[in-house]
Amino acid sequence: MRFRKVLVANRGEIALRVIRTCRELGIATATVYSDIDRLSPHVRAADEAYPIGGAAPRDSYLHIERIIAVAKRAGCDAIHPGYGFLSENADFADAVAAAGIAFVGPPGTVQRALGEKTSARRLAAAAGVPVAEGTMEPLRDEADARTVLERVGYPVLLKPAGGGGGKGMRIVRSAAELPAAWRAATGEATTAFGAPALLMERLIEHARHVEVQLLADAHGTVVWLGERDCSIQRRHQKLIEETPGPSVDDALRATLGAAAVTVASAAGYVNAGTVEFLVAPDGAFVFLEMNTRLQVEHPVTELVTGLDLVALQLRVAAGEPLPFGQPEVRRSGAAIELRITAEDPFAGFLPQAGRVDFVRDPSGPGIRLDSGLAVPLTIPTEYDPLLAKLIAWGPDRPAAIARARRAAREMIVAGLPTSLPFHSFVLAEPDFVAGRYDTDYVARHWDHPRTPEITEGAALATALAGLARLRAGPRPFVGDTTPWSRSAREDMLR
Amino acid sequence: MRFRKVLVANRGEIALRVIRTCRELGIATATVYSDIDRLSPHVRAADEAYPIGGAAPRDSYLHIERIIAVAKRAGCDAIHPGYGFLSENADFADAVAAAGIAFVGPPGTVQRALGEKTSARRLAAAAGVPVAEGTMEPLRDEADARTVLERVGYPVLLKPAGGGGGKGMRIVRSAAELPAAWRAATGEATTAFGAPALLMERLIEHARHVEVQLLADAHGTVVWLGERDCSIQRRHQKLIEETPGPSVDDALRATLGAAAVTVASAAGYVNAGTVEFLVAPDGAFVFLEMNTRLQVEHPVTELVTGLDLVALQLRVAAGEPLPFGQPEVRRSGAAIELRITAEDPFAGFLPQAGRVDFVRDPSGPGIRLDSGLAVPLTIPTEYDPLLAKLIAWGPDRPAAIARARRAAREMIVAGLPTSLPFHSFVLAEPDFVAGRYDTDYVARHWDHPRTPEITEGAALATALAGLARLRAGPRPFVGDTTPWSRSAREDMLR
Amino acid sequence: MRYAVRAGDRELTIETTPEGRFLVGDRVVAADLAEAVPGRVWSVVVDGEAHEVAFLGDDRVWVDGDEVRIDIADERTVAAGRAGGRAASARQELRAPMPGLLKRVHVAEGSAVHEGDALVTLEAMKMENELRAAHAGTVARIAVAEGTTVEGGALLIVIRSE
Amino acid sequence: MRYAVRAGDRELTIETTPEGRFLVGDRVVAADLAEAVPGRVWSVVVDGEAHEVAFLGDDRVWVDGDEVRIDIADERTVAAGRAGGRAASARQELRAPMPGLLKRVHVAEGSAVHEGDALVTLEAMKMENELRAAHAGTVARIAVAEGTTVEGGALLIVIRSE
Repeated sequence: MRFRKVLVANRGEIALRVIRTCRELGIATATVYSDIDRLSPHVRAADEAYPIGGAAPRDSYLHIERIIAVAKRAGCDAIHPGYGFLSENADFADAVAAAGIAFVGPPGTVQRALGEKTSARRLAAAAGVPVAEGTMEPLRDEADARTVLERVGYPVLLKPAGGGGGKGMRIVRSAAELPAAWRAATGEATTAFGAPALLMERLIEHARHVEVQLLADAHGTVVWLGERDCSIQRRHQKLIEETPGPSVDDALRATLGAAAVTVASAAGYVNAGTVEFLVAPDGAFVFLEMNTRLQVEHPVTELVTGLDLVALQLRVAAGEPLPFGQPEVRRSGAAIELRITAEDPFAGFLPQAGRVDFVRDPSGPGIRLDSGLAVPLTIPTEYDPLLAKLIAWGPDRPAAIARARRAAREMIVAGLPTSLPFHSFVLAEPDFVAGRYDTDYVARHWDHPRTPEITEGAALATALAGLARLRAGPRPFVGDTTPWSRSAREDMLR
Repeated sequence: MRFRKVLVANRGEIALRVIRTCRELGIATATVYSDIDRLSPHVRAADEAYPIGGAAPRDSYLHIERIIAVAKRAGCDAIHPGYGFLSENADFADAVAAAGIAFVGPPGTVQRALGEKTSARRLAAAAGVPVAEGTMEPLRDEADARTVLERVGYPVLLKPAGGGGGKGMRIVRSAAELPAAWRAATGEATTAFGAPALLMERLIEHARHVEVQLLADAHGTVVWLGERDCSIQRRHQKLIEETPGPSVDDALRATLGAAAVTVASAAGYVNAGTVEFLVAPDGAFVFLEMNTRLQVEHPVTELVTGLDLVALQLRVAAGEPLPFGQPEVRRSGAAIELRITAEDPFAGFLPQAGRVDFVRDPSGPGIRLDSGLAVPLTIPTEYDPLLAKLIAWGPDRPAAIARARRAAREMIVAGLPTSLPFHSFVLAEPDFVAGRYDTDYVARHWDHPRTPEITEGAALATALAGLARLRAGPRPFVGDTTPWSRSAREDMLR
Repeated sequence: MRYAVRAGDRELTIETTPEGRFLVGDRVVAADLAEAVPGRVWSVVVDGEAHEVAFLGDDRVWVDGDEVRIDIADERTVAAGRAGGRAASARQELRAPMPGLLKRVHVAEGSAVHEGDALVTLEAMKMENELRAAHAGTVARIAVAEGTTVEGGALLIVIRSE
Repeated sequence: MRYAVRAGDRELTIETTPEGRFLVGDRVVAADLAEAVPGRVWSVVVDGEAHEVAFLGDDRVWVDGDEVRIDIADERTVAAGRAGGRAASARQELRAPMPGLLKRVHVAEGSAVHEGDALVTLEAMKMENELRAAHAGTVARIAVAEGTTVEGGALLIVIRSE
């Protein structure tokens, strides 16, 4: 069986990513868009595009009934949810299946077992995979949290039980911090996952976030494709990911890979998924959660394995077996991904809205760009601030870093602040270059003034260009008035 | 030894290619530019840039003394010539060495032995590598040509003896064609290489152009990195190249690799080089010529081997040994390169000059773009019409083709005709897709009207957009008048 | 206003209504047109079918990855076309597509040419380029002599088709 | 005209001459400025040193891969700056960087704040964002109440620095 038409129920770079693979496979694509996304690149890229409602996600990209109605109307035989939005919504997976459409991801039952985070912890623990000390059921209330705290000891992490991805987490280092943390985490959990439930875990200090990419087919084959170190985070959300993990040796890699397969097998997992671990400085590790979807950072794994994870997702969703087993998985070289976000790194990574009015894409040897940008493009406040992913491959880690840094410094995005200056900084910062970093890295290293040191020559050039711009006065950008359009208009529009 | 600063004595995409690797290696770059190239991307990308004269190549990019003077003034310890221009000029290599600067390429003596094409034929033949029947010395005159013709038999190829790369070649199929061919070839040989000398070779019909990439260090190590099939040509110049060659099996690959190493060793070759062969339909092959420089199409080899050929060129030029031997060379998957040129494929690939005023770069999984484009950019008539190279990698040939086709159809270049429609055609054409092609491919398959078949929907959309554009009337492109610039100007410029 | 549009190998008659709708032939089309890049790129959605259209040059258009020619004429031009349109197209001008040296002229004034016949050889960009006749006809005029250096756009040869 | 320019962490005094040359401090600089992308990107070559400068926003500039702030003042502004410049900067306005919900106000009118103190929490893009004081001062005014939905650019808090 092979799909004829896939509904890509997402937007931005990931919608384009999925559309590209479909096109290469000869599969038609349909997509959906909210009222403010009519001019978004995914609408132009797909073969078909359907409006599904207002700007707010609940009115459009989270609206299960409308999305399924579009899939039926357009005659799609599969729905790819991308990441975020409905990608980890078990009810959506169930509804898609009930409509007789293939869901590109694990079934609702599996998503439910892994999506509720205490349920996932119970599952991992039962399978013999270590989990952090803490609650194995959602906390009942703040008093319950206080009781658990006394047992587990400080510091702890208060986390939404209803969903993952680093959203809504709060560290509690003393009893006095609990009320504010409880309030904030409950609020964000409700906003992000529609459920206030929280769990508590002992915080592992100076840990690295290391995750294992998996693929599982419906015929019982589960393979792991290597790990990614995603410790460079702000607000518990990733900014830079790389593979291999600089602190992961072959023994730890094999152990994590086996643990990830154990979790997936215990859950009856199908399709692409990621098992996240925290690794302590001494190499001890605990299961964190399993993401039941494609990850933002999947391209680094694609670059070192040569695989197309979206193509394999589609194959698995169509019921086909994986075309290879664990022994056939090869990894070569190193890859690193930079998430170029609409955030101001000089202002606490505050998300930015605005209009992108000039972009220069980086390219050349070893560079892949998965971009959701176009010029011009209005970046709204309603969705994820991710604009593009710059991914570099090299034969080894230093080469991958050198390429990523070269490319990051080539890239220009004008119109609103982006994370690019942060990336340029990290890629030259000695601790990162030496592979010495953990999830505290951003807090410890990024206290960067808005005035990085530039050479005297660069400052002079900047000043002279500034004066030249001032003197030149306003004038149109690259013109659209070709002789043809002008004369044709004169001829026809009188 | 390691270079501190490299002079990149070229322009366009290859200058950017070399600058990128230098930047990744921490090597400073200087470059040169002609009067009409002040706004070319390589001037902006390099750390230093120096004007060297008029638009005509002989006044700038071919002006040996000026280029060496710049290298000295800027304190460069090496010169990378790119391809074209002075890259195969033995006098230049000698002059660079005499100035105490490292030349990134083989020494003048080697270039001289291989650059004169009958000398290269004698060298290959003496080393036991088959060459096409024909002249082993330059032809004296048209009468001499007629004598040789009678011995060799029709059809033959009349070629400049002074240089390669497919320039100035003429096929002669009968005695009557000789005078016109002689006149044209002599003229073009003089224009392209400054020397009218010609040689004659028996034409091998339905041959494929297959070449082998080599690397040789100054310590006697020569390795070959695989072959490229470059048979898709117009005017004997390449438009599409791929590796592995679809008609090359392991046995032929090993034979060609060994033959290439034999030629290079016999010539005492050092640095990156390419040995070109013609392969007849029966698998018999003859030596064609050796290119003593980096090739335009080197990225396909980089994508399947994971090597950076420019980095290795610099290493070899600095006197270091190659960091690997033949057994360590690994090739994985397939790669294909499309040369996006400023030529009109609907008008016999006539070179185009004009102003590029809009570009959309392709990207995503498996895509590398080596582009010399910027927006806006005036494409002059004085230089090579190559604008950019779109290179795709895939785990196998069908995957590489699918990606190349997807990306070629994403790419938009406005302002002048380009070869893109040709590439879209070839990548879907059954003979090419099946790997059934030779150097006659373009003549046999490309007779393409300006009106490709599009769907009714696409035609309607085109018509409606055309009407909308007409109605909208002229207006500025994405504005440069930010509130800041406006108010600042008002404040300051009164 | 009514327009005759040729897009690629298809011809369409399109009437625009004051309410901004389109009558294509005798079918009313509800098209959603959005200008993505001012004056350059349009996104066109008709009944869910999404198309992207970019203008590349005078009459060259990129649509969903294909390059086609577009030609738009309004009803007045269409009406006039029966008489004037034909006459205009009967005269074919060959102009230099770029600056270069006119190496050779292959035809003489008064000689008959077929479609595809080589007319002149122009040396430019270090190559000899043969410029050919787009339609059959008779050489009415040779505007430039062999050996002359010409500017881009310079008139080289005039051919009359009837 | 004379200008005081701050580019990144450097300050330059630049005088432009009628012949189009630049006096930087007391050094005459022969700079070759070329506008690569109109109004947006400049190529600047000084004594062979090549720089690329792109304007990203109101006062943000990209130069050779680094992002810095630029501030240009002419001699009149510089002269006036001793008196008026200071006074203006003594008043600090916190505005909403994007539309969102003002979840919490952490300060009261009249309270003293230090540089970096959290002033309000704005919920936007599904995240709670703490907006902080850029300089020390006293809260002069709280313009919006907790629980209010605000537009991007809305005035939230005024702080007086002296």
